[in-house]
Amino acid sequence: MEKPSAAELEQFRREVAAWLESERPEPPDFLLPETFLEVGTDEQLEYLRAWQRKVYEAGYLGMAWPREYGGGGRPAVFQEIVNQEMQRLRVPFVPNTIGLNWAGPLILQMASEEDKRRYIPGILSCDDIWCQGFSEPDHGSDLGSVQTRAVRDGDSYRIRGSKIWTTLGGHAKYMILLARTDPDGASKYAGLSFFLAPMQVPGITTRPIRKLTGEYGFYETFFDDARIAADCRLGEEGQGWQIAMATLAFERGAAGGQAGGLSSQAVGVGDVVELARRARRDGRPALEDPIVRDELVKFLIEERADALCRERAAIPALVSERPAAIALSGKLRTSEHRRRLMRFAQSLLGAQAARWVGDPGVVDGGLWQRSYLNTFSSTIGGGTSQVLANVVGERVLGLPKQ
Amino acid sequence: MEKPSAAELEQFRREVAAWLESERPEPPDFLLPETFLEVGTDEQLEYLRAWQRKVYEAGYLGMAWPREYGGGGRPAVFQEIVNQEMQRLRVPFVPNTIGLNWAGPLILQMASEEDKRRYIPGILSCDDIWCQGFSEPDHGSDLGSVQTRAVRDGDSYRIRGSKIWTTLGGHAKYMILLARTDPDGASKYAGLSFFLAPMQVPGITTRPIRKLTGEYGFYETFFDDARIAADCRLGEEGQGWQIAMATLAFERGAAGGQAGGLSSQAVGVGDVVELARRARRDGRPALEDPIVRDELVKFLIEERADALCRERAAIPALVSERPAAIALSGKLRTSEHRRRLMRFAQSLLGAQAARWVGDPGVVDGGLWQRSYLNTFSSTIGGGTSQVLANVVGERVLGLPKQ
Amino acid sequence: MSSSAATGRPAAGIELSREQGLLLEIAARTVRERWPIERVREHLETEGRGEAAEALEREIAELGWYGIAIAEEHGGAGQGVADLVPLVEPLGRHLVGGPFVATQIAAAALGAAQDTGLQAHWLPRIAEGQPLALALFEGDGSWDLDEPACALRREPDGSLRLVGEKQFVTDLGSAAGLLVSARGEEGPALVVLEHHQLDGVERTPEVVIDLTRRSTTVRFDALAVPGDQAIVGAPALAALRSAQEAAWLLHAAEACGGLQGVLDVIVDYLRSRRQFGRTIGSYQSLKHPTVDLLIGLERARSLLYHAATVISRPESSAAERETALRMAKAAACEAFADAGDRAIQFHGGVGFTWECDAQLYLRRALWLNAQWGDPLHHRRRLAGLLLA
Amino acid sequence: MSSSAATGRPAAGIELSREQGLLLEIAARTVRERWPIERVREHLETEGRGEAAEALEREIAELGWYGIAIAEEHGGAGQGVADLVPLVEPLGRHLVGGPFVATQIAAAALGAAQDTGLQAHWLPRIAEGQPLALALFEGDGSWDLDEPACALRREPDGSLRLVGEKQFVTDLGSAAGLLVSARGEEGPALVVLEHHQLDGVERTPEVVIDLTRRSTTVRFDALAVPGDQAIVGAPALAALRSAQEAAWLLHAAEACGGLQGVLDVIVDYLRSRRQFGRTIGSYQSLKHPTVDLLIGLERARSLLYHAATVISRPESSAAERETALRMAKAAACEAFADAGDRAIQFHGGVGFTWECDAQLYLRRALWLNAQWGDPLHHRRRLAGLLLA
Repeated sequence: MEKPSAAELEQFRREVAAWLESERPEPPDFLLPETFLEVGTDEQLEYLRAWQRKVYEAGYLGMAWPREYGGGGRPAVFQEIVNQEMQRLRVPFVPNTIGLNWAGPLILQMASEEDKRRYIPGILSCDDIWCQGFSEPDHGSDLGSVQTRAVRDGDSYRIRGSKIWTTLGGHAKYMILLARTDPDGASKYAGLSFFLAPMQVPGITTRPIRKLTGEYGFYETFFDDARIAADCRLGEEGQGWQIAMATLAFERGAAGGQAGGLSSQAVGVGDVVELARRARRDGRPALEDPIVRDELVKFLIEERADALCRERAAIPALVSERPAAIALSGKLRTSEHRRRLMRFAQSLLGAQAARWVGDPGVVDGGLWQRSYLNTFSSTIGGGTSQVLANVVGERVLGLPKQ
Repeated sequence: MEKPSAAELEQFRREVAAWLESERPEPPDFLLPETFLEVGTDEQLEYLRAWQRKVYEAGYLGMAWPREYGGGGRPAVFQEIVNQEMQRLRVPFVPNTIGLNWAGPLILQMASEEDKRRYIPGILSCDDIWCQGFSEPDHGSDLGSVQTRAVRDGDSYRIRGSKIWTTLGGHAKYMILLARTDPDGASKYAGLSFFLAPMQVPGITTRPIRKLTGEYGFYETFFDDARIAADCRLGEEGQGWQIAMATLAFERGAAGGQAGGLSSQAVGVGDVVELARRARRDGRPALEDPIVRDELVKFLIEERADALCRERAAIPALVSERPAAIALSGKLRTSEHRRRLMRFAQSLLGAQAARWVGDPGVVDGGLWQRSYLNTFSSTIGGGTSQVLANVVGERVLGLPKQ
Repeated sequence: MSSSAATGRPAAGIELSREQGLLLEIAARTVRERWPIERVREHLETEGRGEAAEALEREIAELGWYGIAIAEEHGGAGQGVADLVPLVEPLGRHLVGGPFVATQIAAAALGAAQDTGLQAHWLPRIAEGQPLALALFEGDGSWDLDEPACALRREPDGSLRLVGEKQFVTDLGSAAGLLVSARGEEGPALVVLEHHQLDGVERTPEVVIDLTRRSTTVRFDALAVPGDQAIVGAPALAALRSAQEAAWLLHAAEACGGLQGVLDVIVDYLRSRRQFGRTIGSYQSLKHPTVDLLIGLERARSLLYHAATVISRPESSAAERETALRMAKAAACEAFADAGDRAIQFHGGVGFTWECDAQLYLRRALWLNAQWGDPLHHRRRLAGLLLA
Repeated sequence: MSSSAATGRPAAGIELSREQGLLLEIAARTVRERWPIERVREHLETEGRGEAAEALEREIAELGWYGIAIAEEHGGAGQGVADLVPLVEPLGRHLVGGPFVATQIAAAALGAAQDTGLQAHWLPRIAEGQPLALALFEGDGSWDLDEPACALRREPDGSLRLVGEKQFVTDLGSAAGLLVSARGEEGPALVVLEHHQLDGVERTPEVVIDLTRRSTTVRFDALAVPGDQAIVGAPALAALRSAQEAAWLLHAAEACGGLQGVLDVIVDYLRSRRQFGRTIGSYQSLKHPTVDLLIGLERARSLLYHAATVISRPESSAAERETALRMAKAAACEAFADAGDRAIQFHGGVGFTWECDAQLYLRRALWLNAQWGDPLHHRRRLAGLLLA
């Protein structure tokens, strides 16, 4: 493919921006989720699904995926521009993130031609929602301990066990599933296999998990001798661990090939500054309070530092001593930053912080209060901050395990 | 003894105050230590020793101790009033604290008549400085692990081993010494004995420990087959642990009978407020800065809370659920408060925080900078804050040991 | 040297009456038995108050709690508002969310209002257990009470009319009456409405972060107020000041109770949950922050009993009272919110679910922070008091 | 959405020149080998600079470091002040306390001063390794440079006289010259004195918290200054601004280096010391706060390289430069002081002794905090820049 010229890209950026500005959907009369992890109602999902379909049909999703499966077949830089503009213009996110950015690139990389044709178009159009079946109750993020069994039975597998924290599980048509095919494997990692599993088969049920906010978004998924075709397996038996790790690399953005699109519309420090401008405390705008100002500056410094850390990590000479420090501490840094930021943000509301989502007079629909409670999903999910501090201390600083 | 009337006490308080006001010594031309743990030079010690002698000769020290050993034989309330007035008027402290408040009450409680006559007068007059030999290198505050040996040899003991963090060790005439007489005791506590040991005997040497401030105050004490008379032993062989615990009860003020007098002249939040009034930051008094003010208020709240905790701990109905919480967390709370406070205080000096003790232009003789560094003696000594947090978590909250 | 020590002879900072000591014991047991967490959960799913909550209220009334701080001449026990602290702590600890605290604040206001008619009418009813609701706060979010926008207008014919909006009026449904602050002709005024007078008044249910609360926005559109239901001038100011003191104290007590409750939740979990082959309470990364929460609790409770002592002492100056009360409110609410936050985190995945009780305490903490001034607000006022 | 992302197309925040990459490696090795902690200890006990420090200075000069940021026409390598960052980091890491940083700040000032005579006189000498000292700060403790009290007076005969006191003049003894700020007739002025002109000037040694520093108070009692040694008007302002930018950047670099150094000290101890039968680094109460320090380091270094990038970019606005520089200085100094504090604590009893290196780093951190603005100062100015 020819490398597009700067002028061409600039022109494209203007086009995208104009399209997004004119086509962005009207704000709904309910509070939207901030990230794809938080889609809790049918109306939220349908609103976002319609938006994904519109973006895709305009040619702004999967732009770098092959044309034969519904992609755009263009250089990745075009999709990056779209992503940037979506972020900048703060349009809604697209909900099928697990399909677009985790399962999709994996399928394109290693699935059969038939599977690519079967799965990719529905991912892009949002007709087929995908979910992920990695975590299990009581094992958190230690994937080596997966207990869900997949037993070969002729040309099918029978699945027994359960998964937890299945985002969009109740809406999903497919799951990327990690299950144990050999309980006597040489190591706890060796007996795992990876499946592109249909969700609408007998024996698979889901139960919505009610979050601390009172809302939904996650599910428990139960497999009660559910039978799935053997060709749902991706890769060989026993390769599940490696494929799961490859999936996590897509999930964390450490490997490229994603379809693109926003997966969240999370607020940042700049939004909290704007809130401080509006919110009144003790009879004047919170932003005039020197203590509020000092806190905001601390958050701004941290936010910029974390953004810069991502850049620095890509320059080997500047991370030579501890190359993994920035990457391994990433979630710990940013999720704890976010939790403190949102706790602070809701406190700026003063007396009005007492309201909650659904109240007719609540500021910004209750975004701030809800967002604070939702921040715990990232300080807990994918390894708690406490576990991650161990990981960083041990792997980066070489401190002994306990 | 008849209980003194309120009027009598009020009259006494006025007398004491008048005496302290008129007799307080001129400030020296060197920086005084803040506590008896920090007496690092001969000139500091002699200045403070002269002050103790003067206070004693005026009848304001050991007021409740028996007359026959040099005490005042009066109700303890008189000494309490003296202590309060010394604190209020911020006169220098008296340096022989280990004798006055730890060894002295112990001797009065359990030593022989002869020992009382031998030791008590010199404690009060400050002719005989006392030190404490409990801690050892590598064992910190785990007194059960004391390794220093005391071997009976006719009518004497031969002492071998070493002690560390011996306050005033280089100046002391006597040491309260915990040593192991039976290395094969039933438990690590059972083989210990307690001695009132002379320091000026062959085989005992001391080495001053230079502190992080560059000053002195603590010593290492080495026993190289030093021979001390057998009647230096207090209590029976094997009772050392119990006697040491009784000593700690005097040290912590959990048991009464101390001779009294200030043992420190440490600054508090009120002093830092006054500093903020004087110190200029960005061209105006630090006290006008809302962020400085908010920090000061936080410190004031904590300081008051900790003072109130001491009172509340004495009211059983108000501590019924976790009776030990306040006492066991005491040093942790107050030492960490103090460390943060002094770190904040020196920061108020802004550019002038760069100076150090001995600089001709340093604010308040360098008190603030030095004090910050010295605060680590209490966040480390007598059990680090980290160890104490374990103790509180395990004994008060019932959390499991690791 | 500490500022309290600077006086040389510090007055005792904490004094406990015999009554308080006894009450603390009894109240703790009563609430613990009557309002276990299952009741709280049921209450969350109930529209309005629900039968269980009403039964608890009746029992509290029958125990005589409503009358403890009401003068004997009005049928009360003649104790002070400080004597309510041992009752409110367990209410907070067990997440009770009824009208008791607001009613006691109203009683404190009426008790200081010097209006013998209103006192004689209301205080005996309160002593019997009839609740009053409070309408003191407005849309501007100010926590000061002395400049309400809501107006008590005098019409040309001499009659009084109430105009304006009040927010965060809790438990209005069951209240026998409503205490409303308004701007009168000579500064702040208070109006005490009977429940039936609210019949035509616009009431909008609020959705609030503390799900145990039933809260309402009330809009007065020129409601006629008989003259003998209004308190104006200096008595109104005295009543508002008294309400504020009672509110700061009792909200500090509620927060201290909540802090104890959430600490219990944390400690129970840390002692029972196992991960990676160990009971998780053995990990210092959970143990040490929990000790910090305990320290926050001990400090806050000491400040609470101190505040109770100071406001019970006739010789306390206004500044001493305000200092002690604001410190107690600020410290208790800050520590409680910290504990609620940590409680969720320490429960891991479970903490993120609706079923985990940690979130109920965090919501309560955030609610209490937003009522009657949050820690930053109180510290700012303390700076003015202490750092002049 | 982050404020940087708000532009849609964020400019690269960190760019590294080939020279910087190479220098970082070389400089780190050179300083590590030449200035191990034993040298630092010897230096502490030495009056004045001492032979070892002079030898290190000579080596640094011979390596050409002094000329890196000096224009080629003046005998330098023609790089910018940003290219000094990789040199100053290891100097901070190994507690070097010599005249290099002050000299580079002086060079930045002179380079911006548009005085070709003074530039031609001084810049080649600096490029060769002759140090300059700075006399910019005064007893009022202000970190702003634009209102010195020290006066450059014009006498009736037209001659200039310098009157006033300057504090924290480091390494004056070995300096070839001294850059002094003063209040001239039209605002701030700068004077560059030759070493010999200081002969009759009153110099009082200071005792400073960072024991590796040799610092002096200098008092000018109407010192005669030839007109060609003074810079006045707009060029003086430009020079001061340039000095400030260089100082913020290089002090941030020194603090980042110090932070790395003290983190090394902590990690070494936590990996080797055993207590209660375990290597103490296995305790989460030490491990997790050490991870926090690492995070502070990673953030501070990212902000440092960002600041270096921003000031190297001609199109950066004044506000962008100031924002990036103040952020770097504030974050690095704050994190370094935190680390110094924790380093002492984590060493237990050993940490309280003179022999433990932790205290040397804490002292360095407190020194750097006090120079050129502490974190609170910078955050206040950032609030003005970012929260208008």
